[in-house]
Amino acid sequence: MSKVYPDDKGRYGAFGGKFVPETLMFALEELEQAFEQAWNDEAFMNDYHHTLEEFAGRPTPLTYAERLTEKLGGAKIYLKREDLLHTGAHKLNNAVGQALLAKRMGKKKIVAETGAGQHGVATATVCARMGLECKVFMGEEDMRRQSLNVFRMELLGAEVVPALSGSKTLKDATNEAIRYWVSNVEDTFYLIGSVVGPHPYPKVVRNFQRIIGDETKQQLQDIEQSLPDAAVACVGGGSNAIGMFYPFLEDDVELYGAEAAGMGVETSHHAATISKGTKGVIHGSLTYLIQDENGQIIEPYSISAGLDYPGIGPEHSHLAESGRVQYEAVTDDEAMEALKELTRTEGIFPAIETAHALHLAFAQAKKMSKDQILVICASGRGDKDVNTIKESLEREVQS
Amino acid sequence: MSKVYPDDKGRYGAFGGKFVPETLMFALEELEQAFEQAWNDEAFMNDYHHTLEEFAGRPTPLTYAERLTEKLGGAKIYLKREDLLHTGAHKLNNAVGQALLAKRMGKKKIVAETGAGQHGVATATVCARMGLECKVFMGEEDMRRQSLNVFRMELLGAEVVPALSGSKTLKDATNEAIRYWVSNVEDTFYLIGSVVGPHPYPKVVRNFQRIIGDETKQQLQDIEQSLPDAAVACVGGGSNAIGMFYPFLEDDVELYGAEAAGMGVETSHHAATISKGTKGVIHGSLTYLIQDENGQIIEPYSISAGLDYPGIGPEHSHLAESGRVQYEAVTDDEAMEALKELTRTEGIFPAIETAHALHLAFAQAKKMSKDQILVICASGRGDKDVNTIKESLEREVQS
Amino acid sequence: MTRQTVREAAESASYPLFIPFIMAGDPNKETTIELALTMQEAGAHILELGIPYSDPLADGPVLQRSALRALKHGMSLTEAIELIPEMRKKGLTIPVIIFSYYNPVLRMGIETFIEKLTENEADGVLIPDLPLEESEELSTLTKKVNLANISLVAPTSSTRLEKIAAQAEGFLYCVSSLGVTGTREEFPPEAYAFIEEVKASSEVPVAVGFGISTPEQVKRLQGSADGVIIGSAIMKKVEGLQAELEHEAKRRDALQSIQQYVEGLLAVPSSHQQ
Amino acid sequence: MTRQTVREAAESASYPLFIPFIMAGDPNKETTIELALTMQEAGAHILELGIPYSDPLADGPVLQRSALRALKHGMSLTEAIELIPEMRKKGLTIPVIIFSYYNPVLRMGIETFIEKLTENEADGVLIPDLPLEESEELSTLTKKVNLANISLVAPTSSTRLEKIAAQAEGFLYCVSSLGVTGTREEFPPEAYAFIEEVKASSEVPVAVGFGISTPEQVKRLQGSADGVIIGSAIMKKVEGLQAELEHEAKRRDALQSIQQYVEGLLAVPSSHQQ
Ligand SMILES: Cc1ncc(COP(=O)(O)O)c(C=O)c1O
Ligand SMILES: Cc1ncc(COP(=O)(O)O)c(C=O)c1O
Repeated sequence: MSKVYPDDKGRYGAFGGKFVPETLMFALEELEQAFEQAWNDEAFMNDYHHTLEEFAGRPTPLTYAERLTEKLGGAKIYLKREDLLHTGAHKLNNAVGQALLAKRMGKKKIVAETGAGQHGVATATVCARMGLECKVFMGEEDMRRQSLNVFRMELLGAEVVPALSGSKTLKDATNEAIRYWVSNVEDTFYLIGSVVGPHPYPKVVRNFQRIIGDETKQQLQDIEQSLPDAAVACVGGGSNAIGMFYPFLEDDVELYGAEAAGMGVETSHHAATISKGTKGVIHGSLTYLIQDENGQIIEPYSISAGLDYPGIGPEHSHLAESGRVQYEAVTDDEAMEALKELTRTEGIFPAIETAHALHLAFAQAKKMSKDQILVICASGRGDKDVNTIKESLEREVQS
Repeated sequence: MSKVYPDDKGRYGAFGGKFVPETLMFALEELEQAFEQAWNDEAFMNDYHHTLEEFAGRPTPLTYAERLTEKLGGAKIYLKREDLLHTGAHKLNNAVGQALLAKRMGKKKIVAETGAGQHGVATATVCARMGLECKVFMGEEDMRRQSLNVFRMELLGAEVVPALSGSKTLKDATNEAIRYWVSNVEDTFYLIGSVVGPHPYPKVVRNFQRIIGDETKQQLQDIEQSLPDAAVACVGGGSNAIGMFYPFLEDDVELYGAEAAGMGVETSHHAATISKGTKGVIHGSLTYLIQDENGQIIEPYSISAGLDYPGIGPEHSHLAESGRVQYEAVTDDEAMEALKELTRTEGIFPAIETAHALHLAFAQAKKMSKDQILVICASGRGDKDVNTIKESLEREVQS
Repeated sequence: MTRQTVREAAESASYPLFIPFIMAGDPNKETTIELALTMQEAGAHILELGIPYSDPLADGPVLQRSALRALKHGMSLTEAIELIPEMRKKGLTIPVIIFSYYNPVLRMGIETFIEKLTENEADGVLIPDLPLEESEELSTLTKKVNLANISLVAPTSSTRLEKIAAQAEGFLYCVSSLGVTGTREEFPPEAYAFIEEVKASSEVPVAVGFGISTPEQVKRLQGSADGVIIGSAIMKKVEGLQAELEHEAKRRDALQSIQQYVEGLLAVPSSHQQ
Repeated sequence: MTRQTVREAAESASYPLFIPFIMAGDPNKETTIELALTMQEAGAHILELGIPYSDPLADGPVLQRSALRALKHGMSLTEAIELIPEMRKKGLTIPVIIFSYYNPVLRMGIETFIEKLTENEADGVLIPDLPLEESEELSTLTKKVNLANISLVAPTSSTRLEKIAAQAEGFLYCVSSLGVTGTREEFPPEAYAFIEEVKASSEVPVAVGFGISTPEQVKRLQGSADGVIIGSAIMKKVEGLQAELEHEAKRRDALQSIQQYVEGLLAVPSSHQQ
């Protein structure tokens, strides 16, 4: 498995590219140049690492889940604790990186999209920290459902703009953010939240998230003097997954991505992009997506707001097609059970997104032997989901 | 300032002691012995430190607040980031320590009290992690106000028991936890949440929290090759404050504790134990407390659930009386302003408890010179308080 | 006639030495005074007069509620102590022990407290949250004025038992079993062995408290303990008769029925009422 | 008579070369067919037939709403292309360009798409989210069948302008100013300099789009651009006349008023209608 992706057209095999209005092309070229320079600039990288350490709480621990391991009776399970990162999820790694990049490029205004609010809070947070102006688009429907995150962003000094188009959720917030960027591309930096969007975004975000896997590799080396045998992550856009997977792509490590099966892949209520999607273009990138026979994008469904995206990062499409990573769809109910299991057994209360990875990981771990090692990317904490989980469990009790 | 407190009667100067029913005396003696042994046992201490590192996320960063420092124009401000600890506050340091102690003593059942739920969640968390049975008493009124924390504790496998007595808040939950302990002292470990209660609890909790100050000292040494000139913490029971202060007690460092003035110390709605309290016994300890002229304990008030306690750790009473630490009362409104300031300027959204320390710290920092250093204990994150803050700001707008 | 000391009263009683606990001010002063007399009538040898407290952490729900009612009616440590002369005036002759948590005592000031006790002819004190290790200051003062400072021992006292028993004054309060005050249907089997151990260690009479609420329990303790302390059972009865006790015209009848109830609890074969 | 190619039509027009954009299926097929003819009537030289898309990220609110209405009525890429022969049957002679986001095209398959276009006598394609770097595959195929693949340049194209202009087919679509489609009262002052720069680089005619909605704008562009592309202004009018357009009996009058509106926009001194 060669890692020279993306190629110079921003392609990961057949996927990726820059399918955007001409207005944005120059900005993407400018971003690409700026990113490549920054990534190779020691001062910038020091800034990035320093901010992650002194502000965001890196390195995050690699926690051995002893009781869980014993209970499942298979592989030794380790959790990479992105839930302990400032603001509660891996999203901040990327927000820090991109905001530093924006500053380096002399941009003082940031625009971002957000679904449940996780990336929006991360973005508003780094903007507050760095004194950048911040505008976050959020579907009007999501703003209603996640009003506390709206309030958090506002407290952080961000302006939250309702996306009124389409189904008024993440997909539409992304459209609106891109539209806003098109109109203000000269002084505004678009800080995208996952490994999606036009090139070079999937690469930029991957590089700012690979610290997850890099640290994991080092920590496991220190603890076990070994690579893991398998790594598991959940996949919305795919940023925490690629962050975990990327440093292991050329190693003998099995990689598993959990996407959201919602109410089941056999129903019309899911977000199982790889399992049930077809190729197409979304938000500037050629990738798998959920669409109808006319190429209209279908609003996906998952109990987890962070996995509720109709596309997936182009690199994942490539990794799926090449067979390097196994993607499986996990239902709402399966995720919920796994969430309860981890909480009760290890005292770690994960995000519902993460819980999808847990379900898949538990199933794999059971099939593995006791001398094998499996790491899970615990992408975020569950605090943001308490209401959803509560309602879901109450529904369960009633039915 | 000598540190040989507490003496062998568990006294900090005139304060402390063991004012409990005879039924508990043996358990306290047993605890004291077990703790002294454990604290001097390398294997135990390794376990404690290892758990804090691999599970809880220690060391927590010491974040330089550059924008805030510039804005205030005085001392360099550093924040000790206990908000990044697993479950969101310093409380876990102590819960980990005591739970390990309980295991070492062969106790399989844990009982604890909680106010807003922060210590309850921390306790339920370590119990889940270590496979201990967990019962948390919580005032019925608090359970209503903090229903999501109740749900979190239950997800973690804890039983949350409503305290129906008195004003149905933290004071009463503590009474109930002690009553439960009195009835089950033979197999149950009482895991108290702050540096309060009968000896040896104030010492046990202080020792498990001193890691805050120990780390701060080391980190500042690494960054600035110097001690801070001042350290500030908020004081409910006083555990984060003593954790920060203790390692600096014999150094030339000014120490400030912020207690809750609620609606103002001139009103009857405050929790300003040192400023407005008188000596007495609460929850087994001789200390300052808020009481009427007949020695009946008065229900305190603060917008912050974690500072809403009528007593204070006996060591603080001693430090106040000896003049080593300056305690000042900060109102709800002052805390709220400071909370907004930190959030907007640094991208760190603190707990309302912490915000009391912030107000006091900002005021001190302004009086200090640019070559001086002030550290603030950021005891917890604000996520738990979003609702309260939102309501409070909305009220402000209306009035 | 001079009053008996607490110890004399305890030692002169034949089984069961009966020590009722009543909460001052529940539901009002008048009742408390009458109730003290009713208890004497029912055979009490010593009276424990409870001071209501906001945070009574050794007490179960019955006494918590009782304290809350008393506090609502404005009862305080000072007023409670001042009830004793009124009881005496109406004919109370048995020794009276003030039962209070430590905080109200501290708030008053220990010396003032002791002065008030002697002035108002109290005979002893019992502070449930003041264990031996913390009671030196108080003991020194009570000894000077001949007030009994009552000690408690509990099943968990273990190695502490000897030490406590050695310093016991008046009688030794033996906590029947783990837990707070309140009625218990039965004691755990190991309670009896413990009580005998206490009895063996003690030079003063041993009275068992915490949970006594049936004649069977009183009967079962004969031979091991010298007597019983009954509190929650009585105050539960008071709670049931609140309305009557607040109503002057109905108070007599209510007290009557409490007296009968208590006599029923104590009705062991070799009655002390000879 | 063979149809003019896109380039021929563009080159033969005197100012303003007029290229209206209409959304297929808003509010229904019948209207779209009639509207095409109305535009020809009003002086259109080339027609842009828009394909409604769920996620039109280059479009402002007017065209977003228009697309939603069309989708609700079941319009699709296939059906839209198949409208062209019906337009021709009714007398449409000007070249027709299919305007579609890339995803519906990909979903259909590029080769099928090209086949369908030629079969149904379309004359060109415009894919707003397919920049030069990504359009090779499509261009190769369009060249083979002589379909114009329309390119866009934007104020931010900067160094890219030359490259794009060099490959432009039919006409060059010059995006007036930053932002999405929609009406703008005025262009920013720097817009005119940019348009002249584009004009200077381009061998094919230059039409300006994005925001044109007043006769003043059209007048102001004379001399710098060759023509105008008007979309949102027209579809806003359509939106206002929804009820009438859905009602067969009232459709004629509605179309009439749209025609007058468009003629008003184009009424520059040296009218093309000679
Ligand atoms: C905790 C958490 N995990 C995972 C995701 C999914 O995003 P990605 O696939 O980009 O990691 C999100 C998105 O909000 C998230 O909040
Ligand atoms: C974040 C936070 N800070 C401070 C406190 C106050 O407790 P202590 O004074 O023991 O540190 C609490 C108590 O819940 C808390 O949650």
